Amino acid sequence: MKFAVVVFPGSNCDQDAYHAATAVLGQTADLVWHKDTSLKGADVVVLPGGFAHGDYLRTGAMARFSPIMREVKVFADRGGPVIGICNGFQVLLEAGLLPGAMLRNRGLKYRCEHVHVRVEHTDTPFTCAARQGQVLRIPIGHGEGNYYAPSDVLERIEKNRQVILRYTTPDGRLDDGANPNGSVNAIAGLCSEGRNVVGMMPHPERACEPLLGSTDGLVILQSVVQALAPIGCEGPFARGGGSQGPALQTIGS
Amino acid sequence: MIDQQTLERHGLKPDEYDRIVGFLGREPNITELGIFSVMWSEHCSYKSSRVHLKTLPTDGPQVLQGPGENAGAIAIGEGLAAVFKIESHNHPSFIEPYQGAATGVGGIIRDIFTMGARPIALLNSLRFGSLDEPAMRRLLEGVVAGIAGYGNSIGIPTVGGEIVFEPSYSGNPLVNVFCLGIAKATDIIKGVASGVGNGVYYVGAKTGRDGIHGATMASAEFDEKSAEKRPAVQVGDPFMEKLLLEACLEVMKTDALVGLQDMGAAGLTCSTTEMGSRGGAGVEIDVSLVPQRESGMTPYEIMLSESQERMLLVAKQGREAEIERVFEKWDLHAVRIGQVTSDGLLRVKDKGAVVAEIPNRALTDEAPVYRRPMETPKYLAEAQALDLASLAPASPQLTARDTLVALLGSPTIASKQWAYRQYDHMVQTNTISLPGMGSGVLRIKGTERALAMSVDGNGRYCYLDPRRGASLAVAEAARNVACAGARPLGATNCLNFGNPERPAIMWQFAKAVEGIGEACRALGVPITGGNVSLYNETDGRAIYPTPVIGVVGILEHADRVLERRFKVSGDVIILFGEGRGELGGSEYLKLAHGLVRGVPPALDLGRERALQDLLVGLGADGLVRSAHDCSDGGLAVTVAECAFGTGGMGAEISIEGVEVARDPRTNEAAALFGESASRVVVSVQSDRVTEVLQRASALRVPARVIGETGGNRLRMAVAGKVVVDVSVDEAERAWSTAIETRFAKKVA
Amino acid sequence: MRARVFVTLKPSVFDPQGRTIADALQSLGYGGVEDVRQGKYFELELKTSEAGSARALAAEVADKLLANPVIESYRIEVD
Amino acid sequence: MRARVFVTLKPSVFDPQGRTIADALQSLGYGGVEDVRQGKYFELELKTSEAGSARALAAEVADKLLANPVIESYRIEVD
Ligand SMILES: Nc1ncnc2c1ncn2[C@@H]1O[C@H](COP(=O)(O)OP(=O)(O)O)[C@@H](O)[C@H]1O
Ligand SMILES: [Mg+2]
Repeated sequence: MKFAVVVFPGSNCDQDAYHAATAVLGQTADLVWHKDTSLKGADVVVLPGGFAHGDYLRTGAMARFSPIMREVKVFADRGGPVIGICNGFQVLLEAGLLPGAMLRNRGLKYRCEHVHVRVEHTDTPFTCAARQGQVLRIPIGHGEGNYYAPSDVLERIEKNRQVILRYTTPDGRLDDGANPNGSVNAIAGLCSEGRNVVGMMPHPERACEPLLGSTDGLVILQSVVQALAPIGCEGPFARGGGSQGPALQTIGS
Repeated sequence: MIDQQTLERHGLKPDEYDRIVGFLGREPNITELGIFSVMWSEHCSYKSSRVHLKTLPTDGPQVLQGPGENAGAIAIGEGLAAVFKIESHNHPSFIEPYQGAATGVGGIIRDIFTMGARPIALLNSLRFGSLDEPAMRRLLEGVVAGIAGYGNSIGIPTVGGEIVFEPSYSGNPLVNVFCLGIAKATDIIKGVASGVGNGVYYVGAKTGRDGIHGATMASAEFDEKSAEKRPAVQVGDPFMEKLLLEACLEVMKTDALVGLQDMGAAGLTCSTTEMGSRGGAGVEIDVSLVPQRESGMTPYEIMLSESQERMLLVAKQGREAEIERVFEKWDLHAVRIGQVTSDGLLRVKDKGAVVAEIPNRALTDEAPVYRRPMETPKYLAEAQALDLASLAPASPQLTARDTLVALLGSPTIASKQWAYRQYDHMVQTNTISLPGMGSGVLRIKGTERALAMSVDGNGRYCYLDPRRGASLAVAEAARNVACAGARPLGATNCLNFGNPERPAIMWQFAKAVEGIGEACRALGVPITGGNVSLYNETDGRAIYPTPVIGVVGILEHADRVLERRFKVSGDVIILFGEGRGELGGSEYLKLAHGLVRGVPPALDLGRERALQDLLVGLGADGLVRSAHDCSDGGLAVTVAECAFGTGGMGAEISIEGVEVARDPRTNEAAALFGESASRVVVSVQSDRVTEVLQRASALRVPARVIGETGGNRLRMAVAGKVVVDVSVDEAERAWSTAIETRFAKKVA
Repeated sequence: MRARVFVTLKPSVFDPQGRTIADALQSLGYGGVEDVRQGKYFELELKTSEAGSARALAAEVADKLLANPVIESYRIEVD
Repeated sequence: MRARVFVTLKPSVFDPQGRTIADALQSLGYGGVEDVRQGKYFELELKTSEAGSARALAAEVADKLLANPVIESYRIEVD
């Protein structure tokens, strides 16, 4: 299968995503320039981390106007798997492919460190290889990952089980101290209503090889490989597919 | 006519002016004077330091590029080169901490990719006054945010560094930044202009009036009046630099390029003359073609502007379109502003009319060189006198245990996580030893190898003995690299000193360079480049002489990398090297007695080399599980640090006493906190101990078993008596929260 | 002519920057400052010299790019 | 009462953010926008109900915390 890694001016994790897709997962991948108008037949789209357009104005704000984003939207509307990592997540929010917005981290400082996130739902193409409730140790690196959505939107995404990753303690408990940026409901990752578009602040591509200190990110990328394999994931990520087990309790408001 | 006042404003001496007239055969006009003043400034000409720098060892089979280019390069195997350099941005960071530090990062990154290398790592070495001063907290906060803001955005991980707090830097902080990149050895690009008629191109940000006279400012002492120069602050644009970085690396693949150089200090002036002089050619440009951000700029201003994120390049004739196309792709516009000539002159035109014409050589090779007078500083004899025998005992309340906890909680020794958590240290997915674990270590994708790098310096040692202090800095940086299991291969240096026109400062400088040279020779790490920052003084008070050394080394097998943390409970702790209870210039003496005195620890370079060889061999063969060198705070601090980040795994050690003082508690302290050099603590699986000790003895490195890992306490006995017994938790809390706590108490 | 655009977080949205500044002011002894909200301020240099079309252009640009309607609102002044 | 503080880069200081936004607007077809400068905007909620002292307090706070005098200048409005 083929990954398309979109390169915006200012992207800086594009090569990392490319490396993970090819050298680690053994798949093929294309780097697709933001001015391109074709995804070149890719099966999965990655919007990588970085500082598209310097993140000047607002993170992800200018990237949504890039010509390639029209293609990404069409691809997503057809149900194709799209993942935005860190800055890519911010771009998806600004482009309206995912609900909500990012604020500055509480504490206002950029934070780079390993955090723990709990997998909330496995019926997405990027979590289907994980166990529900599984805790992953993955690095973050961002200054604006403080997820926000108005309360009605928040209610809706929780009800739709769109929150797929939450910051927790190493043993999977919600705890304010384990939330590195102040995100509402400890949200670290989110999927679209159709479940095929996913955004997450932690960097799975930074946790794919033993040398890098954690391989917990691999399950995210392997999920999509499995999801698209002829047999697919167990319990495929069918749209609106029923959940395995009850939705986890929400916190805060 | 150039009057006296104008000369002074340009920092030129009357005899220097006479030389200018001699070169030109006439009086210079104001534009020419400006060009001479920046090129002959200390910052660009190295006029005070050159005679000394020449004595540094720069050769070795591994050296691909020594000093003189934008950065140095060493061969690291498999046809690859590591391109690296360190630079200071001290004065700008003092004036505007965020932008000063940010543009410092931007500048050193340009030096690396200019050589055709992709930058893969940043380190920084910072010095501030006491963290108890609110002004210093603001400075630290701004500098760290600036480094983060620039490095994170451009996507180069900051993988290590050091931060030291010392009152001597209170009026003059140091911000030194190191960058390393990787290139194919055959692809290294140089900053030359050659080939008569080849086009000279300008690319990047537009030129504004920022930073005019930055170079001369970095060459003059601070005083009340420097506030007036403040509008000269440059603002960094990491996004522009990211575009430049990608575009330049892409352009280099076209083979349509003759040479490339960034515009750093002295901007267009320095880049045109240096490129011309390296290529033995002349360069002619027309300033009216230079993209400008502000209206009404004079040729003088355009030539001297230090606007950031700009590059100058020379294209092969007939291949210009290829280069222009790549830049267009990145929304950058390469503009032809002139061409290479055969006459060896820098000729500046404004809409066709010549406004300056100067022989390149007069600006570069023929710039003044001074052998400035030197004299032993007056403070030295008294400062070196440390009579431990009659040293009054420290306050009786201060037990060895409490001293250890206090040392761990002193900002210079404490964890720097507060800072490096703000740096993206993992982007590019190469970082295999994170900041805080020792050297920064990065695997090289596509090979089995990894690079380790460390920057170190100890201003207090150099104040007490610049020669030995500088040797110790080289030794420490190389030792840190060896502690990762990497073989040290090359070094770069940043020499931060006071006003060289004062003989005592010049003496410090000369001695330090001698010390660096001696250590680099002995340890096999040639100097491939560096930077000199003089005039680090405020109101006549100089900083401690502070050479900062960056060392780069190679690991054959990335997966054999070592870090400081103990790994397994029950492992045997071995100490390499000997503690002699040396307290001169130590953290202990400062903390417990308020003294900066004595002579720094002795250094036997032969032994140091053997120790490093030993470590590299042990690492390669997987015989040790962790390694950490003894530096600030001595053995006790080192062992404690080995226990931190392990989830509370403790250690029990027992060491011999030393007899250096009359007071028994001072002797205890000397054994625990003395800073004798060439020592490393390793942890070893018990069935490997014999082999490790044999290897050490074969290389004549003193080695002895001092204890065992395990439990959840740090227990340390001196001469059979347990004098430290503290839970790892308590010690680790003091160490890991020290800096944050000082900010929490802060009033902004 | 020049248009000025003020972008502020909607009142319901928590403002981490404003909060931090307010806290810092408290600890500096500025009890007289009860709350701080931080926003962005843009000066647009426009080709048009007609106030109505300047305002319309600024509004379009603000809608499209300068403000994120999920969290922000804006106000325009022209002169 | 409320004070509003506008912090802008001094005219001589380069504003990369404003420049990048202006470029983005150009490429989005807004040729009518010639230049953009980005600044900060603060709303201070003050205890005082007297305009003079409100302005004085806001100025003090701006000097101390909101603006960086090396590269920025500010303007205050109270109402
Ligand atoms: N400014 C900094 N940026 C990044 N890492 C830092 C910084 N300062 C210190 N560190 C990291 O903290 C650790 C301890 O630094 P230091 O006390 O200088 O160690 P050492 O004594 O081994 O030289 C090292 O791993 C170093 O890289
Ligand atoms: Mg050090």
